[in-house]
Amino acid sequence: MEQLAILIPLFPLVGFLYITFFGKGFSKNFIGGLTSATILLSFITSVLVFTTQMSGAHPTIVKMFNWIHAGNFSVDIAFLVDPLSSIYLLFITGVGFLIHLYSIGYMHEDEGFSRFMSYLNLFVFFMLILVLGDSYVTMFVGWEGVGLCSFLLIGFWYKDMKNNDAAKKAFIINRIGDLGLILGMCMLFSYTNSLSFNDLFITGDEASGLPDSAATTIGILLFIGAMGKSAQIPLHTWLPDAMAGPTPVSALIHAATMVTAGIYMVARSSALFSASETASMVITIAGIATALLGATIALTQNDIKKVLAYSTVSQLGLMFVALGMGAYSTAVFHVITHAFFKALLFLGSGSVIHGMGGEQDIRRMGGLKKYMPITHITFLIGTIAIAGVFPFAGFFSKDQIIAAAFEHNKVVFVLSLIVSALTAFYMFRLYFLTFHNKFRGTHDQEHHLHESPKVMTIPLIILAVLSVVGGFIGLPHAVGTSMGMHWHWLDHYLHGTVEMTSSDIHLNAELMLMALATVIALGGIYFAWNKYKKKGELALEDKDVKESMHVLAANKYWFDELYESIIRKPVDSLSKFFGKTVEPKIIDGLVEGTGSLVQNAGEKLRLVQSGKIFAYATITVIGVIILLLMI
Amino acid sequence: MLALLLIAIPVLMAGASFLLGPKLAKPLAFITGIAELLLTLVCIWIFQKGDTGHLLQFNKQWIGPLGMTFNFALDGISLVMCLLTALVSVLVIYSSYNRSFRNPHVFYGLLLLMAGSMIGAFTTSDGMMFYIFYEFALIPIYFICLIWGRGEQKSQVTLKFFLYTLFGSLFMLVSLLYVYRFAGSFELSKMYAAGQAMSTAEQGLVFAGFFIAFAVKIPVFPLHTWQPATYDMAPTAGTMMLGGIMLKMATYGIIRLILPMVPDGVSEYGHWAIALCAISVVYASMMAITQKRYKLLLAYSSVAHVGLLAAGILSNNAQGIQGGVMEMLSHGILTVGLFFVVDILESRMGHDNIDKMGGIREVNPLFAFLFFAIVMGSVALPATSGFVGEFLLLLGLNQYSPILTAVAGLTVVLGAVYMLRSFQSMMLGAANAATATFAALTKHEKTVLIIVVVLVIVLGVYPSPILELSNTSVENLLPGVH
Amino acid sequence: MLTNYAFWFLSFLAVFSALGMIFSRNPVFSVLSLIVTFFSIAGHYFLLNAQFLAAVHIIVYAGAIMVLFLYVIMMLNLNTLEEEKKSLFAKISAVATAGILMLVMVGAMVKADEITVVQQASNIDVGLTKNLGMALYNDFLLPFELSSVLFLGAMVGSVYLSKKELA
Amino acid sequence: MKEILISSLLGIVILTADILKLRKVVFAVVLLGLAALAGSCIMDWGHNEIPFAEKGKMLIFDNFALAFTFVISVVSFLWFFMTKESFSSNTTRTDLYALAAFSICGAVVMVSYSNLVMLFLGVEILSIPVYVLAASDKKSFVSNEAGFKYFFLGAVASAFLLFGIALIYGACGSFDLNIITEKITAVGSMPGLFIVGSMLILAGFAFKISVAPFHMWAPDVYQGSPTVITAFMATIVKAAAFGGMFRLFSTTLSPMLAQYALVFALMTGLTLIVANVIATRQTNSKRLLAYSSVSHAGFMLGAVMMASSMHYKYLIYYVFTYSIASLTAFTALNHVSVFQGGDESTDAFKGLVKRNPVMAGAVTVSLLSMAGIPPLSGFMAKYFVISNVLNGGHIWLVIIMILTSVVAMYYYLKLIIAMFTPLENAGRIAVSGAQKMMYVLMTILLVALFFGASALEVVKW
Amino acid sequence: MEQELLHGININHYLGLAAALFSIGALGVLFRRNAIIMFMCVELMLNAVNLTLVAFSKIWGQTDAQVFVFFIMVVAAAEVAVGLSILMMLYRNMHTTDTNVLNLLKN
Repeated sequence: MEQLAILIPLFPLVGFLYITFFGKGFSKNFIGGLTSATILLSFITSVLVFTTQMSGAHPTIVKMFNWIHAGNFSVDIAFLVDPLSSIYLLFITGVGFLIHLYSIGYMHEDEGFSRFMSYLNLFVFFMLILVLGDSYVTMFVGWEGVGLCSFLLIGFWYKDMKNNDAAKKAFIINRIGDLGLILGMCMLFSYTNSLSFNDLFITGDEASGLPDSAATTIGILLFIGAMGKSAQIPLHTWLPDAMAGPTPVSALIHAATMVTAGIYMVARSSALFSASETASMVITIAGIATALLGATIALTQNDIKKVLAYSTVSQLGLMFVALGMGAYSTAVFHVITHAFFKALLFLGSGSVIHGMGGEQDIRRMGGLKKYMPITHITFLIGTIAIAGVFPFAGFFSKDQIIAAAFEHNKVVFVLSLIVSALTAFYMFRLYFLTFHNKFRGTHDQEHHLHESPKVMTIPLIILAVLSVVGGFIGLPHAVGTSMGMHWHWLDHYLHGTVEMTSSDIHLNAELMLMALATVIALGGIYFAWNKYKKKGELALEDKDVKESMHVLAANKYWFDELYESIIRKPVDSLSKFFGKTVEPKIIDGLVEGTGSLVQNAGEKLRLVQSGKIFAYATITVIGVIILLLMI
Repeated sequence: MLALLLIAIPVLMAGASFLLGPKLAKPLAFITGIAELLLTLVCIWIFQKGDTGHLLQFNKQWIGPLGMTFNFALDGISLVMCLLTALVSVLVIYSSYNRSFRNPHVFYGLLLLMAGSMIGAFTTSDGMMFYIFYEFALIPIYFICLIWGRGEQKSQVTLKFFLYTLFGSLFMLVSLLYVYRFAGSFELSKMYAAGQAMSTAEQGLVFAGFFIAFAVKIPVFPLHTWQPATYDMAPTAGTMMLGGIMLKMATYGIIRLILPMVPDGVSEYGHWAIALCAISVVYASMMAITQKRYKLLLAYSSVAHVGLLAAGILSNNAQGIQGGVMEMLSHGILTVGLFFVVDILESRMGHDNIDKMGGIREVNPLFAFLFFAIVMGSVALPATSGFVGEFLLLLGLNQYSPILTAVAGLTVVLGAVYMLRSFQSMMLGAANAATATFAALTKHEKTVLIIVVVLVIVLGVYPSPILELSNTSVENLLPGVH
Repeated sequence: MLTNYAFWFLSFLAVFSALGMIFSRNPVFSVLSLIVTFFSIAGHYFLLNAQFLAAVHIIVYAGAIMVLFLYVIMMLNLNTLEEEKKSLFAKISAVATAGILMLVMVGAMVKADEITVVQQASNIDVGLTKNLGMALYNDFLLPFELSSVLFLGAMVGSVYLSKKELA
Repeated sequence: MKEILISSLLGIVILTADILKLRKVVFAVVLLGLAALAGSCIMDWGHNEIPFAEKGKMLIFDNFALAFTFVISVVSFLWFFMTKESFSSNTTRTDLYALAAFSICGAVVMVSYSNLVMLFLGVEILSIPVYVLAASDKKSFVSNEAGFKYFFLGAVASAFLLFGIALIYGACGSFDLNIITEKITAVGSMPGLFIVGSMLILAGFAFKISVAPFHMWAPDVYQGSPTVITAFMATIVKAAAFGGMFRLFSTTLSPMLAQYALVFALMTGLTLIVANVIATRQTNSKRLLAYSSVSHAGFMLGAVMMASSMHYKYLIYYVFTYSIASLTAFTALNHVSVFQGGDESTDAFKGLVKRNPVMAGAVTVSLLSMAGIPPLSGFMAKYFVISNVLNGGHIWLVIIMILTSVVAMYYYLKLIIAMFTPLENAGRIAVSGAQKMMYVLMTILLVALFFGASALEVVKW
Repeated sequence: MEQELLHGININHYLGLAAALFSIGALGVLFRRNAIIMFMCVELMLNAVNLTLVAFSKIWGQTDAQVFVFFIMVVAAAEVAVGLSILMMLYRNMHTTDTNVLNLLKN
């Protein structure tokens, strides 16, 4: 049954190739249907594979062929089917299918429709490779592949240079991370002589034998890779810009799947990371900083997608906090629930944008709930889920992270509570500004407002349902027992795949924490309600930004400007300096100088050849004299 | 015997081309290239059957007292290089098929002569013969540049190119002669033994001589200044030959001559060379970033890539060397692809100024797609041939020095910067007046680009035939390496 | 003893007349000085028992070669005082170079004076015409014949250079 | 014996033919004579014949002499083809042919002498006709000047050579090389006079082969002489001078060579540097080739320096390949300058590839060969020398050789570039003729590449 | 072994004299610009060699050296013939025997 795993990425690949090479004459519906169908097939296969894993099958390696072999280095194109990869498969194909479906409606009018769908297929293919790969190298294929697709899709509307710049930025920042990942792989190889997960973590345990310093170095290098992909400080700046792509792309790539690849990778390498305190600490710090940063910036954004983007950054930060705490399965749990509600939110926002005719500024929205009821409801569900209100999906996963933080580090715990409060606040700010009060857009826009077609709303509904119930795969102990359900099912499922830290938190404490989290979330919601619904305040105009924190946040902490001035400009001016001075004047100057030195010497020496006989005779005689003197 | 045939076919056909005149030149060259390719494949087939004996070798005493032998042998590494030469030659010949220029029979004759001489360098197992072929390959390309090159400065540029590379390779001659004094023969196996028996300091000197020679040809910072101007000035086919095959003689030379002959010298002094290569990577990447013209950008990008290539090989381990072999092949194919793109751009736009283009993707999506695929190969995206090579190189280099790996690895980032920046500004955005009329690809252009793209992807996904071919030979050549 | 004085006398005569040849402004005087030098060298030949050679020397050098020189000088009408243009530096360097040459040659030869191989008692008859003739027509037959080629070459050359082009 | 008879009679036969008004057959006679000379070299191979042995051992036609004679006769054979179109006037032609033939006779003597008397006579027989030849363009001031400079400085150099011979005689009491060698070996060490004499002989030879600092005349004379004569001087005269020098320094003077190898090395290095560096600034192609010739003399002096350990066949190979290459270059230069109205500048070669592709091709091959680009024969030649010098342990000299050959490449390329540069004004005339000659020379160069080096193995030296 | 050639005069005296004459010849070559005088100086140099040879001939008691002197004379005569005709030709073209004018070929 595991052999079927081969088929899972194959379907979308076939879809991509078919559309790319033969898709010219087909109707949009056919193309949409075909591409979605491939993902559906993958989903079904994934379910089959998943069931075998759920029923306790051993991790299996499905080898296709030997890929790279050099000396003692050998890598196969092979898939590793184990609990971690199979659960990833499930939600990638699941969410992927829904977003494909949604895209049929969303992109229907776009002239690049078939290109879009084929790119999406290609993306899914690479994402599946990423999670299925049985070694770091194979994973890296998917890793860079999704980066490529991200590049293609962010810059999907290539005629606008802004989009292209965003795409380029995403690719290059990802590459910085990839360099870290490559170096990490190289280091890992030089210590363990293998890069396959099987040797390192599963049947062998090469990774755990690493010396502490090596584990730290490798861990940090690998984490740099994760930073790039999962938009952690300081490599996070590309993600908000990536919103330049079509909304389904933001939903699929920049919220649900690709950006969580970093979490996948760290979870996959959990044995390695748990061997190094330092690396874990770095992850925690980067994670909580990112979470705070994302949340504060999200407060000030007025672009519906940018808010969600920073929210994603913030949530990813929380996931890394979990990873840093050693709660790897918790991080995976949050990845899954986040995939549901963030996809839902993005698709919802897409629906809004669709309805608004491309408008993304929440200051021009308002009161949309009567025009778009389904979107409204599902968006509300998503918002509640991300805010972390019981019993929505986000509640459980976020609660587990907070619990882990509580257990390990009180500072992080407090900070994560703040993040959670901020999350509830800005999400509801978004919600209220969008759906409540009066419509603030132009008359023209109001006239055109409409609910999205079914092909878009159905995915919304499905995702809404998942956002409600998704949390049950990781019911906490306290709730699970009281409801007579599996508690911590995910932890059990992933046991043996990722490192587990046994949680000895008391049931009462757990309940206390849950209550605390809920209160905080509700508090956030209340403030948002008070400010934006009741008082009807609007988002601040840029010129009104006065308070220092506000200034910082609204300007995204000047990260872009910082990079511009400490990296891009120096690199550019150094390049210019090389190009204008070093190359022509110094290096080539030396070369040319040698040439002209010889020529000048020639010019001087030829004067000796004066053409005068007596001079020639003199030199001849002097030559004889020298010869005789040498005796 | 077949090795000799591999050399003889292009050389003899070059002569035939000179004699038969311009009418038959193109088909003749193309057929020769194909024949060469087929013969190489036959050799590979024989090699994989396990026959390394008389069919693939040719030994003859030549100038006995002075130690020259007329020895040729095909092992895995040689075969990969022959494959590269044949493949790139065919692509070069085919890609210039529809371009018209003066005296095609001379042009193709020189091209074939060059290919033959490079095959010679790749197949010989005699140090002096290697040197001879290595040097001789300069002559045809020199004339290709001189006669069919472009620009006001061409004679100065060709002069510099020729003198510079000549200057470098003479150091190799000194090193060869130095080792020869101890070996009493130029046969490589004897030279290996003699070289290894020398003291470390001597080995270091010999290493320095070889390295200077190869560093000029590769080229490695700071000996690279001839290269961009030459690539720019040479006709497209010449640039492809230069970048695609010719510099591989130097990297091949590192594998064939330096590593087995002076292993102690390399391990003692290699870090200098590798550091230069690493600097070369970063420096050339930076230079590429500032370039305004695409051809120059590619020239510098080539410097960066081969810098990594040389560094990886010099790290003297199986991954580095195998990665080097793979990267040589990949870089050859990509070079053809990229410079052919330049050719297409120049033929339509009349220039290759990056800033003056834009929006070509809109006008000609197919071209943009193929171009993009080649660019991705060039930035070593996984599942392209570039990745396999570069990854192995970094893997190998890392075992030598993680710090230098980090420096050289910057190519991953910087490569993306300049390749994407230029691609974006040429292809994307809205079409302007100049690019709006960008003509569709001809069938022939399409074919070349598609072949390149397919090769890049196939080799990226399934490189094992190449790697397996060179694997045993690397182990035979360097018994200490694993 | 007489020969001793003769040696010194002839030597000084040779050197002074040689110097006179160089430094005289008038070419004809130079030629005459050189002839004096040749005569004194011929005197040395006599002292060294090379009588035949001395005679030939006077006939060839003083009689033929120098006459040829004189003939050319007369024909070209060069017997006027001619100011040669040369810088002081050129003069000094010429004198210095030649002086150093002499010092070095003398020094080198004096340093290397010992002639290690002791020869048989010197043969006074060496310089006789008969002995010279025997040597010339036996051992040195081939160079003797070949010098005809040399003369022929020189002759053809001189004629070639001197004759007027017909066309 | 045949060799010396043929070579000495050749000039006389030419003169006789001239007297008998048989001018039309002169050319054929010359070629026949040279072919006979070459043939007799092959026939006598290995005989070590001493002509007129009973009348004093003045010459010996051992393999060394025969090989050099063979090379000289082959090069002369080709050289006479070059003259065919240049010596226009019939009256002067036979004179010049006769002079060249006498000179060749001197060359034969110079490579086969076994007595210092013959060496001196050989040098003079070789040189005196060449003085005349250099001045043979009587109306041309430069030719006059060249002739006078060559003659005058040559005479001074002869005086040094003579003084050297005299001192060696004084030290050893004989002119016969074998006897001198015996005496020196008997004594065990070199007498002082012998050393001084050797040095002076070295100076005399250095002048003839034009190595620094005795090379000063060469560029002027080469430039001023008619191109055909320059070719003669650069090839045949030089070959003979090197033959004579190698013969002397590999046998009789080898103890001196062993002791003063540094002197040779310094001269070699100085020659290479001076000649190549000055050549970079030349615009007159003839003068450029003259400097190139000087630099090659430096290389060949490197071979002479290794005379005691190096087989002479490598020097012969060098002389031969260099001579053929120079002959090609000078022939082309001759044609080009004729068609350009006497313009000898490098610009005169512009566009030659269009105007006469065969010639351009041949000149390119010859220049690349002279530059020592593998696998052309010039490379092999230089390689033999370099590897021998390296074996002698003179690494610094090897490095100079190598660096200067890069410099040399520069000026050869200047000529090549000129040939391949298209002409701006279409007014220039096509350069016709000499096609066959060019084909022949190019073929020889290429054949030397493939078989020449092997011939060094095959022939029993 | 010093052997007196004459009373109180040994080979060194002759060598010294020859060197002196040779050097004076060289001096003339370097010092004078008149082609004919320079030419005569070369003759003087040859004569210095002749003197040496004759002295050596006396020492060794052999005729060889004296025969060689004949050949030197032969060569000198031939050289003079050729040299003077070159000189005449030069004079015909340039109307001077001053070698300073010979300066067309240089550098």
